This record gives sequence, C-alpha cells and structure tokens, in this order.
Amino acid sequence: MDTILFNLIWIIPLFTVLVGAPIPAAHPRFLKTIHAFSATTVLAIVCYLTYRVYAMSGIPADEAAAPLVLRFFTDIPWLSAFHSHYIVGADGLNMLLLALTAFIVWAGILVSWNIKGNQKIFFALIQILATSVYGVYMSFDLVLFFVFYEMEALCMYLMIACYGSGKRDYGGKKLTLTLAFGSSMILATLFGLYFEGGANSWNIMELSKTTLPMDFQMWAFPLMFMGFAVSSSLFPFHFWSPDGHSAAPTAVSMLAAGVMMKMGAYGCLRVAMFLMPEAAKIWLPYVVAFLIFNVVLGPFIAIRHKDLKYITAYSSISHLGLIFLGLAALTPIGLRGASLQMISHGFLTGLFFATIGMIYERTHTRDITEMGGIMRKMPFLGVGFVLAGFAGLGLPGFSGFIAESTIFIGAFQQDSTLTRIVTILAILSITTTAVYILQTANRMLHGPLPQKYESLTDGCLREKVVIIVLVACLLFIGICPGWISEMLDASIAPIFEKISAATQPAISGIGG
Amino acid sequence: MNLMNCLILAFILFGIGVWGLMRRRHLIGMLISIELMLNAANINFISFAYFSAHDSTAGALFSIFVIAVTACEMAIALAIIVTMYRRHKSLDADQLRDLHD
Amino acid sequence: MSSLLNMNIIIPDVLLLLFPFIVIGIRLFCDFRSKLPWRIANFGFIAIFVLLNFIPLASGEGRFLISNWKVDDFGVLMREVLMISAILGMWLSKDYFEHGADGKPQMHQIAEFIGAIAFATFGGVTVVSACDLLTFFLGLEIATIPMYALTAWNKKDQLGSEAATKYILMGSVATAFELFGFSYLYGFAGSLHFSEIQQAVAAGTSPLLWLAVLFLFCGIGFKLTLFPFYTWAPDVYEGAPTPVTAVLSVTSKATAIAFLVVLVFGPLAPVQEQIAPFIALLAGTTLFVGNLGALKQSRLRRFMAYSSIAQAGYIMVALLGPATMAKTAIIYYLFVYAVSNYLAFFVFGIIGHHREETFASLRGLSKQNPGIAIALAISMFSLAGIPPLAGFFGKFHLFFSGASTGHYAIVAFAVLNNVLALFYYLQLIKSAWVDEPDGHLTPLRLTKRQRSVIITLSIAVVIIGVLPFLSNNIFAGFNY
Amino acid sequence: MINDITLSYLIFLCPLLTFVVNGLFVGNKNAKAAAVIAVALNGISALSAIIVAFHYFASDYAPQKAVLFEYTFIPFAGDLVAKIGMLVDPLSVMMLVVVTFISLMVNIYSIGYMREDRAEGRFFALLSLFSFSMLGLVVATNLFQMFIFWELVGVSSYLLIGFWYHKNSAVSASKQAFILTRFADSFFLLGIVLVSYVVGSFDFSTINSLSMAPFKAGTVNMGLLEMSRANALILGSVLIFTGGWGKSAMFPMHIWLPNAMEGPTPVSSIIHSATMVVAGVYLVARLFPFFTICGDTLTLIMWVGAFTMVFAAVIACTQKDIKRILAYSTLSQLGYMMLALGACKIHMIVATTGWTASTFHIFTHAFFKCSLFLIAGSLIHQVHTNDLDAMGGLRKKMPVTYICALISILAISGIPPFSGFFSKDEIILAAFQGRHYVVFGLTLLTSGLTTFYMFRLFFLAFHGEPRHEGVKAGHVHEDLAMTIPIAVLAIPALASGIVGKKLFEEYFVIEKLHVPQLLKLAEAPWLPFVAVGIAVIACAIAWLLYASPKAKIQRALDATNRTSLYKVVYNKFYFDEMYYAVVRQFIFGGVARVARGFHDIVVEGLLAFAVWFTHKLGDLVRTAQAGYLPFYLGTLIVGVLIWRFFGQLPL
Repeated sequence: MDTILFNLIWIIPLFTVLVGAPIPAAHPRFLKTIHAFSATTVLAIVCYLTYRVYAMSGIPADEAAAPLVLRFFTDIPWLSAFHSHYIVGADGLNMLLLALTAFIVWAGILVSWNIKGNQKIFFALIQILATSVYGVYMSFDLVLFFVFYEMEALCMYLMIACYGSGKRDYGGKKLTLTLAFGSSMILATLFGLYFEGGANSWNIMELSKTTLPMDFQMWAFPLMFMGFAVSSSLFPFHFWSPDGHSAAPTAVSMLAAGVMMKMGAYGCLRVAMFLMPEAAKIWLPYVVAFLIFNVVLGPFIAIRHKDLKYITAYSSISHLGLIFLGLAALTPIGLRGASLQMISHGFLTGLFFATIGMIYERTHTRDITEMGGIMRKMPFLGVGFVLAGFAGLGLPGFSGFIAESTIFIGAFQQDSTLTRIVTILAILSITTTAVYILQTANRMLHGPLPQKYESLTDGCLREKVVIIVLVACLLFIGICPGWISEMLDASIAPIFEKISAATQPAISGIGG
Repeated sequence: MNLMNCLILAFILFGIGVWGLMRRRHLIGMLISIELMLNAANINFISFAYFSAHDSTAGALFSIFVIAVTACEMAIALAIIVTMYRRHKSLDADQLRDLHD
Repeated sequence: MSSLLNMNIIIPDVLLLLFPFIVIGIRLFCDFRSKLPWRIANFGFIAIFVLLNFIPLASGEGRFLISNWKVDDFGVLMREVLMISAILGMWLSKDYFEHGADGKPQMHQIAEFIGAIAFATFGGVTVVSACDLLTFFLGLEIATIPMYALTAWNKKDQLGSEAATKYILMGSVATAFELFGFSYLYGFAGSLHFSEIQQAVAAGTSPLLWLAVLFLFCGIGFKLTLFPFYTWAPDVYEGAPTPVTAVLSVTSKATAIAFLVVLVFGPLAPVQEQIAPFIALLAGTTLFVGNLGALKQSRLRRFMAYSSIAQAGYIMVALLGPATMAKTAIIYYLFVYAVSNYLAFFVFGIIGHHREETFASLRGLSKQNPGIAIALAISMFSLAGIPPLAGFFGKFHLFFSGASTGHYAIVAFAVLNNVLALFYYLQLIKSAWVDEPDGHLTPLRLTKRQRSVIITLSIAVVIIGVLPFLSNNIFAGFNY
Repeated sequence: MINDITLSYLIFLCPLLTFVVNGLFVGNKNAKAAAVIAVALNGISALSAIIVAFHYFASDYAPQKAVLFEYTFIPFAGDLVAKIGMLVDPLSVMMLVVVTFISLMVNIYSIGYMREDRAEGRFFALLSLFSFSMLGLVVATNLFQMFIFWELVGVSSYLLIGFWYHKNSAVSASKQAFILTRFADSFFLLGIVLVSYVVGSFDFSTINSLSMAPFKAGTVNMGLLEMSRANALILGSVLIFTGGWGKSAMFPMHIWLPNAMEGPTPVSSIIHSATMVVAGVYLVARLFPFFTICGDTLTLIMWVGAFTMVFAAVIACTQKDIKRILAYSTLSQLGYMMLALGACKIHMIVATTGWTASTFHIFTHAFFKCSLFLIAGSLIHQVHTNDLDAMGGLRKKMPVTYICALISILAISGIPPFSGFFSKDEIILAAFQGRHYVVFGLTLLTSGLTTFYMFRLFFLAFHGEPRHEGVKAGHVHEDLAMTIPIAVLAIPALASGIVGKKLFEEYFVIEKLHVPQLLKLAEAPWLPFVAVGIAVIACAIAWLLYASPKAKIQRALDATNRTSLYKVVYNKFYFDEMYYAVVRQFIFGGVARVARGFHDIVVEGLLAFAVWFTHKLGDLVRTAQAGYLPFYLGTLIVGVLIWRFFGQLPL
C-alpha cells in the first residue's frame, strides 16, 4: 500500500497535466484549483510516508536494497537493451528531500496563482518539473535517475523565457545550457560506471558493491562531481544562478533554488561519492578550494548588489558552498550537516523567493534602493522576509543554525590543511552574511516610507498561508532537529561506511 | 603489361578527371571529367578481373553494370542541367551562387 | 516449404518494386485531378508496411533467396524504417503540393513523386538485403538517382534546379569514389560476395584493403554528410521542396547508414578494431561541424540540414560498438529520428503554406496556435536529446553502443556537443515561444490529415522512449 | 526539589509565552491586554525565580552545582552532544533573580513609557523574548546552549534597538549593534568549535575541570600553522573571550553600545543592567576555571577591562546626552567587572576575590544602573530631549525620582552604605591583592571619575534653574507606572550591598571552584577609606563646578571655546568615524568591490569569451558554405586526402 502511494508521488503530477489539458482556457480558476489540489494531495502523501519511514526506523529493510536501507523498494525491468530497471525506494535522506520538494511545489503553485500568460501551460510545466525532481530523489537506477535529472531542462527554459521578467531569454538560456552542460558531464561518466565496474547494471546498490578501477575513477570522479556541482552552483559554475533566478518567475526561482540546486549535491553524495569513494578521498580535499569563492566571497558580492533576487541568489551560492564543505569534510557529522543544509536551505530560499515575489508583485521593483519603509504597509510580508533573513544568517531556532553548526563542527573534524583553512574562513564569514541580510532588510523594510508606496496592501490569505507554512517548517526543524538527524544518520551510515572502507588514509576522528 | 600498370593507368585517369573537375567551370565539361573518373574505376575492375581475381566474370559484369548506371545518372544530370539552363541562361558553375549561407 | 517461406518473405520487396509502376501507370490512364492514384498509393504503402510486420524476427543469419538477396532482422527493421519514412513523406507532400509553399509555385504529378519515393525506398531495401558488391552498388544508385530527380522536382523553381545540379555533380563524384573503393575491394578479395570478402579480410590485410576502406567511407560520407563531404547538404536541403528535404534527411541518411552497417559488420567485421579510430574521427568532426554550422541559422530547412549533419555524426558513434548493440542502437535511433524529424517538417510545412520558412515567421506561434508550438517544442527537444522524449533514448542507445568498446573520449565529446545542439534548438524554440510577432499574423490552416499526423507523431515522440516496447523488441530481434 | 523543577520551567516559559501570545495573537490590536499579559507573566517568572533562589540558598545543598533538567538537542559524534538544560549554582541562581526581577520592573515601567506608541504589543513581545533568551543563556549547561541563547540575545537586542524602524538612526544603530556583536560571535563560534574539537565536549563541567597536562601532547593543524593542543586550547579561550569582548562592548568594540541609545529607554535600561552586556562578563565568570588554566588569557582580559574602564569614564565626563553618559558609565562599570575577573591571576596561582567581587558587582550594578536608566527615561519623557542643556531644576517637580536618583548615584559612586560601595570596594581590593598596582591605581582614579560625572549629571539635571520651558511652565509630573519601578528599584540599590555581601562571601567562595591552590592574600583594611575619600573629593569638585551658587553652568554647558583635547574626548576619540571608515572603505569599498569585480569581469568574461569563440567557429563553418560549387567539389577531393593522412588508417 505504502509502496503504491510512494510511486504515486511522481505519477500524480503527470496525471494532473493530462487532466488539465482538456480544460478550456475560459476556466483558469478551475484549472488552478485542480493543480493546487493535486499538489496538496502529493504533499499529504509525502508527509505520511515521511512519518512512515521515520516510524520504520527499527525494522530491517528490503534485502534487495542492501547495502542501503530502502523502504517502499520497487524494482521492475525497464529497458532491456541496456539492462535498465525502474528502481525506486526511500531512505531518510531522499524521503526528507521529497518532503521538501512537495512543500516547495505546493507553495510554488499557490504563489503563482495569478501569473500572466498561458496558465495551462505554465502549471503543466511546473508539474512536469515537480515530476522530474521527485523522480531524481526517488530513483536508484542510474538511467532512471538521469532521465529525471535531465528532464528539468525541458521546462526551465520555457518557464523562464515565457513567464519571466527582465533578461528572461538570456537568463533562461544561461541557466538551461549550464545545467545541460553539467548533466552532459554526468552522462559521459555514467557509461563508464556501467562498463568499468563489471557489474553491468545501472543499479546503484549493485554498483556500490563493485570497486571501479582507479585510473577510471581518477578522471571520472572529478568530471561527475563537477557535473553535479554545476546544478548546485559550485564555483566556477555558479554563474547561471544569479541571472537565471533573477529572470525566472517566482515559482520557478523557488523550485530552482529550493529543490533543483539540491539535486546536484544529492547526486554528488548519492552517486559520485558513494560509487567512487577512493577518488573522492583524493579529490575532495582540493575541491574545497573552490568553496573560498562560494562561502567567503559570495556574501561579499551579495553586499554589492541592489537587486533582491541577485542578493538571494548569491546567498544561495554561499549556503550551497556550505553543503559542499560538509560533503568534502568526509566525516559522518559533515555529511549529515550537508544533508541538513540541503533541506534547511530548501525551505529557507523558498521562503525568501516567495516573499520577494509577493513584494515584487506590489512594488514592481526589486531594487532595494528604491524601496523603504514598506514594513509599515505590509507587516506580514515584511516579517516573513525578516524571518527568512534570520534563518539565512543562521539564527538559532531556525533550521539554518542547526545545519550550519553541524557542518562547521563536522568540517572541523577533517584536519587536512585546506579544509581547515576554509572551515575557519567559513565560520568567520557568518558576519558577512549578517551584513548583507540586515542591509537588505533595513533598506527595503525600514526607514521612512516613500510617498509612492502609500497604497500598498499586505499579503492576502493565500500568501499568508504559504509564508506561515514555510516558516513553520523552518522553525520545526530548528527547534527539534533530533528526529531529522536520526533519519539522516540512518541513511548516511552506509554511504560513510563505503567511503571509510575505501583504501585511502582514514580521516581523523574526534580530538585530532 | 601487368596489374600495376593498369592500376596506375586507372589512377592517372582518375587524377585527370579530378583535375578537369577542378579546372572546368562549364557544367558539361565537369560531367565529362566525372565520366573519366567513373571509367577509371571500370578499368580497375576489368584489370583486377583479368589479372588477379579468381571470380573474374564478376568484375567484367560489374563494369558493364557501371556503364549502364552511369548512363542513367548522366541522363538525369543532363535533364537537370537543361532545366537549370532554362532558368539561368548559363552553364557556368560559378553562377550557381543563389544558395549559400 | 523453405522455398515457400522465402517467397513469403520477399513479397513486400516485390510489391515495393512493382508499386511505382502501378501508381504511375494508373496516373497515365486517368486525368490528373482524380484521387485514384493517390488512394492506391496510400493503400499500397500501408499494405507493404503491414506485410513487413508479419515477417518474424529473431531469424538467425537471415534467409537467402538467390544467393545474393538476404532478408535478416536488420534488413526487415530497416525496411520498416524506410517505409515509415516513405509514408510520412507521401502524406507531407500531399498537402504541400496542393499549393506550393515558401514562395514556390504549385506542383502536380503527385503520382510520379510518390513513384520516385518508392524507387528511393526500394534502393534502400536493396542495400540492406544485398550480399555482394554489385547488388550493393545498384541499391545505392537506385536510392540516389530518384533523389536527384526529386530535388529538381519543381521545374519552375530556380533554387530547386540549382540545388539539384550541385547535388548530382557532387553525387557522381562520390559515386566515382565508391566505385574505386569497390574495385579495390574486389581486387583485394578477388570476389564480389560478402562472405568471401570477409574471409579474405580475416585472412590478412593489405594497403589495397585500406585504400578501399578509405574510398568507400569517403564515398558514403557524401551521402551520410560526414565531414568534410557534407557541403552539399545545406544548399540542397534549402533548395529542395520541403517534403523532398524531409525524405532526403531520413530515407537517404537511413540508406547510407545501412550501407555502413552492412559494410562494417559484414565484409569489414574482422578489421572493425583497426578502423574504429577512423570512424571515431569521422563522427567527432561531423557532429562538431554540424553543431557549429547550425548556431546562427535563420532559414528553417538550412537549419535542419545542419542539425541532420550533426545527427549523422551521432549515428556514427554507434558503429564503434559490437554488432548487436550497434544495430539495435542505429535502428532504434533511425525510428526516433524519423519520427522527430517528420514532426518538425510537418510543422514547417504548415508554416510554409502561409509564410517564408524562416525563424522570423515562427514568431508568436505559441500565442496564435499553442498546439503547433508545443509539437514544435517536442520535436526540437527530442532532436536535442532531452529526456523523457524519444530522442534522448535514441542518443543513449548510440552512446551506449559506442562506450561498450571503451571509446569514452568520443562519447564524452559527443555528449558535450549536446549542449551546443541544445543551444540552437532553443534558438528555434525561442522564436516560436518568446519572440513577439511583428505586425499581423496570417492565420494558419491545418487539414485533418496534418492535424492527426502531428498529434500522432507528438504522442509517439513522447512515449516511444519511455515505454520500453520498441527498444526491447528491436533488441530482442538481435540477441539471438 | 520537584516543585522547584516545575518552578524553574515556569521561569523560562512565562517570558516565552508572553512573546508568543503577544507577538502572534494579541499584538498591537489590544495594547492594554498585551501589557497586562506581559507584566503578569513576567511577575510569575520573577516570583518563581526568587522562590527557587530561596530554596537553593536555604538548602544545605547550596553552593554546589546541580542540573535541574537537560535535553539532548543535537547529538554529534560520541560525547560531542549539544544539550539544552538548566544549570543551578550560586551564579546562575543570582542571575535568574536579577534578570527576571529587572525585566519585571522594566515591563511595568514600559506601560507608562510606551503608552502612546503604535506598536506597544510588539514592544512587550520583544522585551519578553529578550529576557527569555537571557535566562536561557544564564542557565546554560554547555557552550552550545550558551551560544544559541547568546545569538538570540543578539537578535532580540537588534529588534529592540531598532524598534522605531522608521527612524533611520535607530535602524542603523541596531544594525551596527547586531553586526559588531555578530562579528565577535563568529570568533566565539570558532572558539567553541576549536575547544570542542580539542576537548571533545561542550559541557561546562568537563571544560571547567580540565587541566593542561594531558594536552601537551599532540598537535592541531590550524591551517597555516601547526600548534600544540595546549596552545590550541589557549587560542580557543581567547576566541571565546572575544565573544564576551564584543557582547560586553569592551574597547575597541564598544561603539555600538552608546549608539544603541537610539532604542526606547526601557530597552536601554534592560540591555545595560541585566541582559546583553553583562552576558560577556557572565561568560568569563562561568568559564573562569577554564580561563585560569589557559595561560595569560586572564591578564589580557584584565587589561582590556581596565582600559575600557578608564577610557569610558573619561568620555563620560564630557558628554551632554544623559543616556550617553549612562551608557559610558555602563562601559566603565563593565570594565570594572572584567578587570576584577582578570586580576585574579597572580603569575601561576589564582586568587578568587576578584571573581566574587565581579559577580557581586554584576548583582549590585544591575539594580542601580537599571533605576538610573529608568530615571533618565522619565526625565526624557517629561522634557522630550536627552540633552542636559534642557534639564535642570527638576528636583521640585519630581521629588520621588530625585530621591531615587540620589540613592542610585550614591550607589554607583561607591559611597557606603549604598550597594555600589561593597562590590566596588571588593574589586579594588582584588586588584590590589592581585599585585597589579597600575590597574589598582586606575581603579581608584576611575572611581573618582565615576563619582564626578555621575554627580555632574545629577546636579545638571535636578539642581539649578530650570532651562526648559516645559519645566518652567510646570507641565512636569511623575507618571505613576513609571515611578513605581524606580522606587522599587531604589530599595535594592540601597540595600543589596549589605544583604548581598554576606551571601556572596558565604557562597561565592573559592573552594567550590576547581582552581589551583592559592596563597594567603594581603588584607588592606585602609582601602575603603581611600576609595571613599576619593569619591567624596570628586563629588565636591562636581558640586563646585555645577551646583555651587557661583558655578557658571552656562559656561560649563556650551561646547564652544573648548580646548582641542576636550573636543577629542567629547567626540569619543572619533571612534565612530574610524569604524565607518573601516567598514565603508575596506569592507564595502574594498573586499566586496573586488569580489564582485572578480565575478563580473573574470568569470563572466571567460564565459563570454567561450561563447564568442564558439560563434566564431560557427561563422567559419558558414563562410565555407558560400554556395561555390567548385569549392564544394574541392572539399570532396581534399576530404579524401585529409582522411588518407589523418584517418588513422594503417596505410
């Protein structure tokens, strides 16, 4: 039963598209209701299943899924021409990411309620995008994984270029092509995984049992890691994110920054590091060097920017840098921190872009120097933005703090010189984050109110609900992180075992 | 008179054909050069059939077929060139510049 | 019994051979606006396609008729591809000919047109079922010569005749190369029959063989538009009428690649290892150049020309793999490629009815007629190889086959080129979806046939890849 | 102790509840209700705090540490577990009482002070959040919990200082406060990470019972340099102190504190007396045993404290903004506390008089400083300006306030028997016993300065002729809600010294601290007399200058015809200007500009080049396609030759 529900997660959105297709454009309201309803259904299902996974923590999982601990495991032969199967399953990590996705998609659909242009196509595209993200997090067969992973390119350009604002064509192309570049790097190495390991299977669990030849790993791992890192905007492949996000419509920014950027990090952890641990141990200490840009310089660049979406994009860049810091630490705490950060940043940036979108709908500008004092006119949205800001600068009580502190502590356990330096810099750069967030909030919300904004209105019920739900998620994770850490640990343990079992000098434990 | 000479002869013919193709700007002239190249191939077949091949009829047969096929090809080519001429009123290869990037 | 079986097997071929004569003959006996030839043409083609599907696959080495006419699985599947291409081309041309598009005057002689297509198809059939060089050569010529005629079909069209001139001149040179190749191969093996050539090659190589290989690849490189023999393609594609372009881009490419498959996995199978680098080079250069050329195009057919050049490069990658994988991949890819390509060309045909076939005339399509815009987007994304559309799985098959023998470099190169490809396909999608129309849009009119075909093809492109039946069946056909 | 545990829950939950209820539900819709809720709940929490304190000190269990409750927050590896708990020992219990009591007073006071404000509900909500986070900080059982509430204190102070967010000055002041403290906190966090990495635990109990010996072995890679684990610990201790350095606004991170005066006065009073700024001192006091083993960290702390003490006192002598004077006096008093903690280190051994004295001073200082701010607030509320120019002659109009002010000022000047005397006397004694004679001298000097500027304020505000029309016209009255807390606070300001001294000497004694053994300390019975003497003299000078019949008050007040030295001091040694120069020029103008330039020019430039290059290649292909038939034919021939030579065929 649960397994069926689990597979429904990615089927329902597609089904909604089919249902929505025949509806005449004369009834946009009906259409939107259907989409909202389906999104809510998926959300409900995912929440229930997340609870189930949490509840089943003690019970031994399906043998076929060893070494991973997968619930709702499904394995059906798919494309016999290259032995590809339809393999889906859920452990703590991807279940939580699915939950995150469900929330963001739900919020995104509500946020883009009165979007300009052909609404039928827009919502259809959102649902397809949702399908692709769900699929990525569910699938454990590399072909299936990649199919879902690449699907996003189908929607992103159309959504940004047709429904966006500003330099939408440029932004859309930049984003889509850069992501495609990344995924083609991945595809190039996938074949190697299939043939070199001798497993002749795309099944991640099967592949993880084999050891790939070192000379292959040495070139394949960096290629694949960077390929995934592209979509998580790791320097030097971060350039798509500011332009892309600023051009995209609100919902797309939310989805792109909230969940799609996590797909990269997830892939790095689940595929690249899990299947090529030896190379990971050799390469990751050097990957850390890139983070100096992401984590340290990113906030500084955000300080210089005036456009809200650019600022948020750079904050995302720096936060995702922290994810990679956690991954590169190669310690259990670091990995957990990275996963926590994926989830936390998803909600956080979703909230950010949602509020920005709502404010933009009213002020019709995203230039913070032109705004001011609008806190008085729209206290609710203002508070929402400030809360997002606090979560962003890692304030205790919000999920951001949990994730960041975990990452810092985890990364500090890894005493390779470069990692240590970057960790220290990262810890010190929480100040810079505070600077740009407060500066933004103050310029935009505080100070005297300009004459032109006298007529602004506060958020309507729909918008309030979105904000409340997202804030609630942030607080929930922030205040009781214990359970989520448990779930993550359970699913990270096998990955870390594989890594630590790899024949490289082991990383140092607690206490140096 | 051995296989090598024949092959060299064929190759020379082929080269002449290429040379003509490059030099000529008149479409008919080009067609004739192409004929040369085709026939060079024929000589190859015949000579192989005569000297080396154990299945010698095949080669001879092949060359006959080739002649026939080239005849059709040339027919079509000439037809096309005629229509071309109706439009362009010229047979200069350099004039064919309407289709380009 | 076996002879009877053989008779059954070649029925479609025989029909296909007789078919053009029938159609054209009927055309002679009735006035040019009667629907009869057209109906018969439809019936005939579809009948042949259906018959082909009755031929059982997984039939081992294939069955020989008179010792040099072989019907094996690859042959049958290729026949199906060619027939699909022929049928779609016929339908495409029907509406197109009602009134010539893209500023070209109206055309008649649909029957002869279909006849020509049928001849071309039969040429392809001959190529895939040939067992000796002679049949092989004849097949190639039968497949090519009608194309010359088709290109110049529109007598009143200046560009058409120019294109045809370029095409036939270069084509004859290519034929000369092929003949040279054949002759050297014959000289090397001393026989025309594939099996004997294969034995000779297995026995040992000599410069003569390599010379033959060089000339053969260069000759076929012309038809397959490999680098640097592709130069005719853009001009011819642009000059020819749209349906002809479509047929060219599918049928003649299919024939050419079938030629290579037969060659590489037939006579040259023993030396596939040695010629692999050559194939890889051809593939890499071709797809790179094709992608580069398509970057800044503004005319649709020329754009499609470059894109199909690039596709040829991708197909070549598959030739690096072992026979089974390569054949699966290529057949599958050809199916997918035919469907996507024809989808695109149908859309262009409709656009061409009313406007010039340029990017500019696509503007505002998404507002004016979302359905067509979606179809266009689907076909473009499929050609760009974006999952879950069929094109992706086609490419995946190709790369899989290429990588299976460890040619990661060329596979990686091809995959990275996809980004370039995606860029120009996005350009086209942009002009259909994003750009605002300048001034008044002439309304688009679709006949029932066009609408139904477009819908069918769109659905096909979406589901072929994801639903495993096609890939699995083809694959099952090969791993006996 | 079961009911004590429930009570101790109450202590935290009441403020939190106030925050939630007022912030989410009551809000600005019904200011009255908000106020009532706030006062009632804070009252409960104060009451329960006092009860818990009584039980604790009454029980013979008294001076030992106890953990009333503890929950696992985030489990990291092994012992490294972040917990949320409640630690009970004399120090924390004392702080509990102080914090809850002060916040109750301030809440009552705010009823009057914020009466006309639009966002009264929000104010009460944030105030309670502030006290809640401070309470959490006070009872922290481990560094991690400390940091959590540390940050919460920071953010709630940000929200309160910037409470009037339509005033640009307030907004920028709050931003400055938050960012400066955040800057310090980043080092604090680094310190926590480092120490927890070396020690393997966050718990105070573990960290405080460390001894340096086992850490001599082994090294820690700090990136650029490799250091022994012992040194790493010392570095960690300095980093942790840096957190306190910023929170307690020690020089040179002091500038946010005077600027924080932009907030409503109740906020200033609660920040300066009980919450926020003493957090730094509390941190050092809490980790005292750890600091004692960490090399010369304590000495550093002492010097920082001493310098801030004098520095602030000097500035305070020249200011005219009444709240700023109090702010600088706070700085100076905090300097006292820090110094006292630092002075405990005598070469290798540790005396703990200073520790007792410092905690004692936290206790007394809270009351009189709070009342002083409240008084200043009510003055401002009457004359609607912070400037001493506009005050004067308020003695008649506000008798109660006047009395309370006198009491508090006597207390802060250290005149017996007022509370300040005892604690300050102990601090001076500690400095003397610590044999830091320079510092000792400085403390005496500063106590003189303190008396001087406090009485200057006092005389200028209450004595002399009214200089304000409102006062002249007699519009001045005493608001009940504002006067009650002042009056109530006057009592502890008066008595807490005498009462407290016994308590502190009984319970805040050294055996209970794990400190290396100590030596017999020099007694100095003559010290009080000296201190008091200096105070009296300073007081007399102030009287001469500002209150005596022939004092030239106008001349004392106008800022013109001053010596340049006075100007420098009056402008706080131009520290704000320096700060802004650094921030604007270096951070925004320098690093940020460079970073953005790097991205916009280098990264985007490379990208643009790649695109341009590809397009050029495309043009190359297209130029070949010139439609020139001979060229095409040529390509066929050339193609054969190309592949003949580059085709990798074994020809």
